[in-house]
Amino acid sequence: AQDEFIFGMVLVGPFNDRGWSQAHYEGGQYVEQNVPGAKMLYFEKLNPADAPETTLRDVVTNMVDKGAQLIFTASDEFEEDTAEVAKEFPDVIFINVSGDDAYAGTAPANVGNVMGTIEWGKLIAGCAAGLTTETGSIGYLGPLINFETRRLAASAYLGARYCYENYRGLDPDNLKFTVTWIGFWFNIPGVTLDPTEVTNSFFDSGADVVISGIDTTEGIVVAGQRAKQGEKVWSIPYDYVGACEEAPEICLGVPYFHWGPGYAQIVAAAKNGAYQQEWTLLNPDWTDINNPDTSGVGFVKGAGLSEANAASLDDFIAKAAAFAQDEANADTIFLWQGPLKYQDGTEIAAAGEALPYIAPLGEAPSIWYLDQLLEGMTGPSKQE
Amino acid sequence: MNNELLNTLNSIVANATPLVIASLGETITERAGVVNLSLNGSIILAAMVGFVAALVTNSALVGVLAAMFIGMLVALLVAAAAIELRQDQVAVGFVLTLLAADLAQFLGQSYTRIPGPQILNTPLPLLSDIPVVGPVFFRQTILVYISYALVIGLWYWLFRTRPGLAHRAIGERPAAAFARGTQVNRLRYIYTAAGGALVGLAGAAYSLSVKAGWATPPSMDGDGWIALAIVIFGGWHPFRVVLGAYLFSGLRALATVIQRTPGISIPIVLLNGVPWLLMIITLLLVSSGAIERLLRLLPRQVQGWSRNFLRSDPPAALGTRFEPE
Amino acid sequence: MLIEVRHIHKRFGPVHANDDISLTFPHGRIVGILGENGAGKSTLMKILSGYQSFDSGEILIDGQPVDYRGPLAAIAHGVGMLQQDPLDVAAFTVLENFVYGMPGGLRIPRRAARRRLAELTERLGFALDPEMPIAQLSIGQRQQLEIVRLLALGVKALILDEPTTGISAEQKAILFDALRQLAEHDQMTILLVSHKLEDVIALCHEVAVLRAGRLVGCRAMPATTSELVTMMFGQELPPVDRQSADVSAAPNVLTLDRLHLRGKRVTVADLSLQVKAGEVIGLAGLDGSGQELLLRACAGLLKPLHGRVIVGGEDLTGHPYRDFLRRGVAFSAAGRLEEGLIAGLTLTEHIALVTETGTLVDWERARRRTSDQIARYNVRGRPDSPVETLSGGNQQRLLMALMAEQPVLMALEQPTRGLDVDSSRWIWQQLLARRERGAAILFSSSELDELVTYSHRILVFYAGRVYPVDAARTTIDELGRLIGGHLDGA
Amino acid sequence: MKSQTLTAQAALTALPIILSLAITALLVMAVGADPREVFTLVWEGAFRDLRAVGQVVNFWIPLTLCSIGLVVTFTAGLWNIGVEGQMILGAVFASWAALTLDLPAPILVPVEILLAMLGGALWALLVGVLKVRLGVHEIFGGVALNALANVIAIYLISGPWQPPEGGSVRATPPFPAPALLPPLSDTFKVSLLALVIVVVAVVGVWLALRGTRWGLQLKATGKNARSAMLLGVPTGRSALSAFIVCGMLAGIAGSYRVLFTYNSLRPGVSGGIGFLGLLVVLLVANRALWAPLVAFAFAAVLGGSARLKIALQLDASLAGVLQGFLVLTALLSNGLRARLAPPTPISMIEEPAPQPIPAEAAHEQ
Ligand SMILES: Nc1ncnc2c1ncn2[C@@H]1O[C@H](COP(=O)(O)OP(=O)(O)OP(=O)(O)O)[C@@H](O)[C@H]1O
Ligand SMILES: Nc1ncnc2c1ncn2[C@@H]1O[C@H](COP(=O)(O)OP(=O)(O)OP(=O)(O)O)[C@@H](O)[C@H]1O
Ligand SMILES: [Mg+2]
Ligand SMILES: [Mg+2]
Repeated sequence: AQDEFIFGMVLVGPFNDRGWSQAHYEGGQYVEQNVPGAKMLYFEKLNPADAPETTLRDVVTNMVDKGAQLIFTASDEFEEDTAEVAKEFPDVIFINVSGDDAYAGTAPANVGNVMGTIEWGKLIAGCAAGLTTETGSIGYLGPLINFETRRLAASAYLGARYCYENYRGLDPDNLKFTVTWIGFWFNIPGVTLDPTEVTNSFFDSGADVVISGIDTTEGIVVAGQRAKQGEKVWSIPYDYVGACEEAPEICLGVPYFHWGPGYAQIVAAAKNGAYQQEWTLLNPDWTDINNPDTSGVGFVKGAGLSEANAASLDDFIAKAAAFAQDEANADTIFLWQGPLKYQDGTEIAAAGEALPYIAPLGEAPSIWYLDQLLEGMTGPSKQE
Repeated sequence: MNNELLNTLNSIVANATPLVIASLGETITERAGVVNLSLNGSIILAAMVGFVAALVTNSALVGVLAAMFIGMLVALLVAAAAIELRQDQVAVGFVLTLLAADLAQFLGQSYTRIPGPQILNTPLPLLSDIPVVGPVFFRQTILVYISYALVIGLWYWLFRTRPGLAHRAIGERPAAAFARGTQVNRLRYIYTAAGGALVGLAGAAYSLSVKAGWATPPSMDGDGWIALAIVIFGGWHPFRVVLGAYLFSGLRALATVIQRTPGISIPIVLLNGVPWLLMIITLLLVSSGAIERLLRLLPRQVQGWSRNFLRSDPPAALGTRFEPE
Repeated sequence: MLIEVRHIHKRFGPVHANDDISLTFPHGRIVGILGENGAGKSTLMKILSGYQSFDSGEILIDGQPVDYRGPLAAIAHGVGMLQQDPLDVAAFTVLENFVYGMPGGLRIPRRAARRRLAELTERLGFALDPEMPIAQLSIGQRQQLEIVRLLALGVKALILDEPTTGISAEQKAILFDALRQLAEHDQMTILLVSHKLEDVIALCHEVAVLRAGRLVGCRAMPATTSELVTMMFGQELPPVDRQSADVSAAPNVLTLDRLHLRGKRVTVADLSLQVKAGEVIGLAGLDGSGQELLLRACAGLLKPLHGRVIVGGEDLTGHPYRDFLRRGVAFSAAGRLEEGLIAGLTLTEHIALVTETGTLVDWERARRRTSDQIARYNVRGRPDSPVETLSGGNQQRLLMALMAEQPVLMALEQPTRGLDVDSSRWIWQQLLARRERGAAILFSSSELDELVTYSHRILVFYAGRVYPVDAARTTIDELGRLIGGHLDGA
Repeated sequence: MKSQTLTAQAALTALPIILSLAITALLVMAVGADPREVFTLVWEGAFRDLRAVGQVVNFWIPLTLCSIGLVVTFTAGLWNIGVEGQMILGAVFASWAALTLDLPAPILVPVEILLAMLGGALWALLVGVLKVRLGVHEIFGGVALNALANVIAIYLISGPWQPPEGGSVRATPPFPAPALLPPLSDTFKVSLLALVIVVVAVVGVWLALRGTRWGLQLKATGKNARSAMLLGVPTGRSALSAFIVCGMLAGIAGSYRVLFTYNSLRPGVSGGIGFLGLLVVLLVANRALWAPLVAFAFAAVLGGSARLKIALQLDASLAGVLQGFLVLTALLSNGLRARLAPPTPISMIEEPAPQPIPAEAAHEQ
């Protein structure tokens, strides 16, 4: 075991949640398979409710005791704690997923960040929904309201609108796109709205496709159940490549994170002592967004997608790829082109103008700091 | 009536069903003078066991039976501790509610979020075609139909049959029951077990139907407490209990609908606290004599009837021990 | 039916409640069972009716030994018992109570049951509405229902444990008529436990007397009260003089001004009363006629709907109980362990609770005080005994010890309930000693002679109406009639 | 005969520990792990070095604070299931001070703790008023207010107290250094101030319950509120004061979670510690001085099980299962003990005999 390299993976949820945490867990397994000698230690459900007695420091201490030299802290929640703990273990490399301290330059030298540009996946998911909906009504199961969740919901909306209009020739203004926020990333009984009930309520109110933006799979489970009872409904889960398995026949596909390749690079570099602190964005590999060895973000089509719609979706993905590969579009995203208006009518991009991916908060509107849902979407934009 | 409303009402009935079943189970138990405070944990454990049993055998029926068995087991533990070992029912129930939930999480860890058998709607012929009523009440799962039968059956049992007299008597005045030849403690075991079996059935109704599957945190966490409150709100009367459960379910649905209603802006997160506020308010209503004051506003003719319906005296011997000489 | 008990023994731990009791109860006779508190009367009756197991001895019915297990078996053998507080279910209706316990199928046979109930009540001169909830019946009506129920079950022997406490003179007359009819006409065996010697004299054909668990005598009636007392206590008790002290010059300690009180079952309207220092006022009436509302209002435990409560010149209307306590009002409720003493706390802790005033408790001092009070009030218990281990009489003594030494006003609910003549007298000595020091006493009682003996004035309560009576001039008979509701005839 | 029953009594005391360990071992084997390895790992996880012990102590502090507060409410005969919510409100109030007040540490920290006490007390008072004045049973009031406290915390975290750049809803921004409790040392990361508070709380409650009139009145209220009221005890006030004291202690516990353990407010920050406290108090049959000992055993088991998760990937709910079984079997064997005991003559009934759970034995789990 001369060659052994132990890395830790700290998960906020269960390793088998078929969502966010499982995607990371499998990313770690990918590293074990692809980086010789790499061995993962993991700790699941590190959150005050599930593990009140344990802090990130405790977990890291235990992992370092067991020989870990690099630790992934796979949640935005761990961003600050990671910075703190990293100072106590200067010889260990920490990668905080979805944080931006390394970008902002506030992180200790041994902390880096990783995130995926899942906006692309959401665009495709929206397109699949727009292609499929028969009632012209789509539900978006939102977690809680912040910049990230607004821009992801809006990405799905833009995709849906585009495909509804361009592939089906229907009036996009007739497309109903409703966002309901449950209040948190996953169901906390008694504290959030129950995603099962929210999904049912979408279908009750006439929506026939529900796109999930939460960490777990309630949306697709409910859709599967209702489809078995004879209703024509579909669903699009989130986060994890295998999420369709819960009800493959009504799954239109899933936008997912594919952490393995990015992680493998980091672990390999660390193993060779060559890791340099950075803020890493994992992008789709536009030659094949589902290439398990190269793409950081992907979209797998589900069995619920009709053949014709699958073809349209492929065409859409090709258009997105062309857009993304065009140097001129480096700092924006497909379909985020003017005219774009906030829900209250404020224009954020004039016709022909592209909304930038990111711009300093408060100075100019950007996708990253999307302050409201877009015009045409139904549902609250703000917490209150 | 439009479709959306009918669908929503249908979902409200469906979502309320586990609450109905659990509260009726607890009503059976409490009418016999025993408090089974373990409901929240029992339901969770039963849901997990029911799901796993159904998954392993690929039979929802086996799942349902397994869940009922578990609910019965936990309830019997409460009864035995209270009757045989003279322990405080509340303490034992409380410990069990925590223990059962942890046990469910531990034993169910490798069964989270996987697809399993489900109990699907079976619309009843003829009945489901009745306008309005049909789509709301008779396009449901068999468990929902069972809950209808339970409500009426329990009411008939308690208030129209001879064994029902004994059932109520052991919860009201065990000494009197004993004097009439009723074997108080034996019946308490039986009714606690029966109530527990229904609590277990409620668990299965969640994991096999209403919130299909198993996950942590369990999506039905907290509903056991609400069921316990519904029993109080329901004044230990089957009809009122069912009304309470539908009311809660309806208000939960409202919280979802409000979000989609333009023009109403309540912080979404705060909206999620509504069921709990409602729980306090309903208990306040039944406890503080507010209902009595409201009743006096009604026309005299219906006052007596409504007072009877709304009266909510707990079984007089609830939570006490009985030891025959 | 002939019932015999032979050599019955029953122990509760160290207490020998029934010590070798042998008795014969022939049919067609009404037998009175007498004895002081704790003599073992109830124990023997419970054994006879299957409510209590016994250690040794045997029971014979018509010469055949029987083996009882539970009250139902006793009823099957024809022996039924009517408990002092009838064993019915308050949440049931009369009909449900009547039916419950009778053999039959799944459904309640409402029509047949209603007919049978009507038949029996009519024969005995009772009046019961089948649909009335038990909670709304008087004790007397509930007794009637129990008797009817037992008869419907076919009992041949009826045991009644203190049936006349808490029922009106009228109901008593109806009850006694019914019992006589059952004894003479139906040849039933009837056993009557009572502390009220006048009832025993009026009804019984013979009496048996128990003392400390043993049978100390039997005799045929008639007998005089003093003969019976001598049998019970081994000596004749000296008569007690009626209260006659003149209090007209004493200052007012309590003024009730047009008080309206609402209870669960009765409402007392427009009650005005002046009570002078040293005055004793008895409150007569059936249980639940409004006496307890008045007592509780005087102690601040019940807020009047309107009207004023003035204690020692100070208007305390609407004030909390503790303000009344502070002004020298002492209250004691009928249920000692429910309202009065705290099961689980020791005597010392009780004393500390009422005597300690600082932030810290001086346990040494509290224990000393407790020992003193134990000696003074003759309580049989140790400072560190939990109060629930005291007997009823001793609990009552402890309550006296906890009461203020120098109260202005004492509001007492049935201060001698369930106590025998001797213990009652002791309690009254203590109360009167406080009266001597200037306390006024308001007390309720179901014992007419107690009311007549100790009161200056008596207030008769009937269904919330209040009728004042001069105690010096009234008689027990008159009082009995008034309690039964003949307020206007007086 | 006498010694025979003594042996039986001793056996019944040990029974819950042995039984719950046995059941847990069976469960561990059922999921395919070796119980011995599990127990070693837990032991190591809790006690292998000062750092690990510090971690246990950090959990013990809020647990003990809640437990000792619950001793007060149980004495008054109240099931303060709302202690979770009271912790959360304590945490929320302390967080408000930490996020908004710009004061030097020596002033800010006491202010935070006082505010936490206020928050906990307010939330407890709400349960208390619902119970004492409005007749809503404290179990239901408590359960509902727990959930509402959670809702409030999540609202604040996801709304008003979000970091300016949006970002996280899993926690507020970290508190500035002056707002935090300083650790004793780098290796033993425990707050001295909190340790002092715990000791003061335990000893204070113990003394107050046995030596003050307030304690006596609480006890009287708990055993029979009606009689106590008639004997002149302000029962309503007694019950409310018990809620308030428990709420204040729970509030401190909550503040410790945010001011030391996490350095920020998070959803579910109470982490079931209040419920665990209820178990502790049931297990020690409400005796104040035993509570910290049993709480320490519980904290050690839980703290140790972090290692369990990393080494064996066992779900940490195992610790909860063990504790649940322990308390359940303790209650049941109490009952068994009472049944087997020779009938005592009525006049000789003593206060229930103490049933100590040896702390050493509990540690070994
Ligand atoms: N269940 C019991 N447990 C213990 N002791 C009992 C029990 N029942 C009765 N005793 C005791 O047995 C003795 C006889 O009691 P019993 O009730 O028969 O007396 P009684 O003659 O009916 O008295 P009273 O006139 O007060 O009703 C008393 O000392 C009483 O304390
Ligand atoms: N169980 C009860 N039944 C009837 N009345 C009660 C009961 N408990 C309290 N009271 C009444 O409520 C009032 C409040 O008494 P309590 O002993 O609760 O004092 P408290 O809480 O200190 O009151 P305050 O805060 O007003 O000083 C008293 O007047 C008392 O008579
Ligand atoms: Mg008696
Ligand atoms: Mg951030």
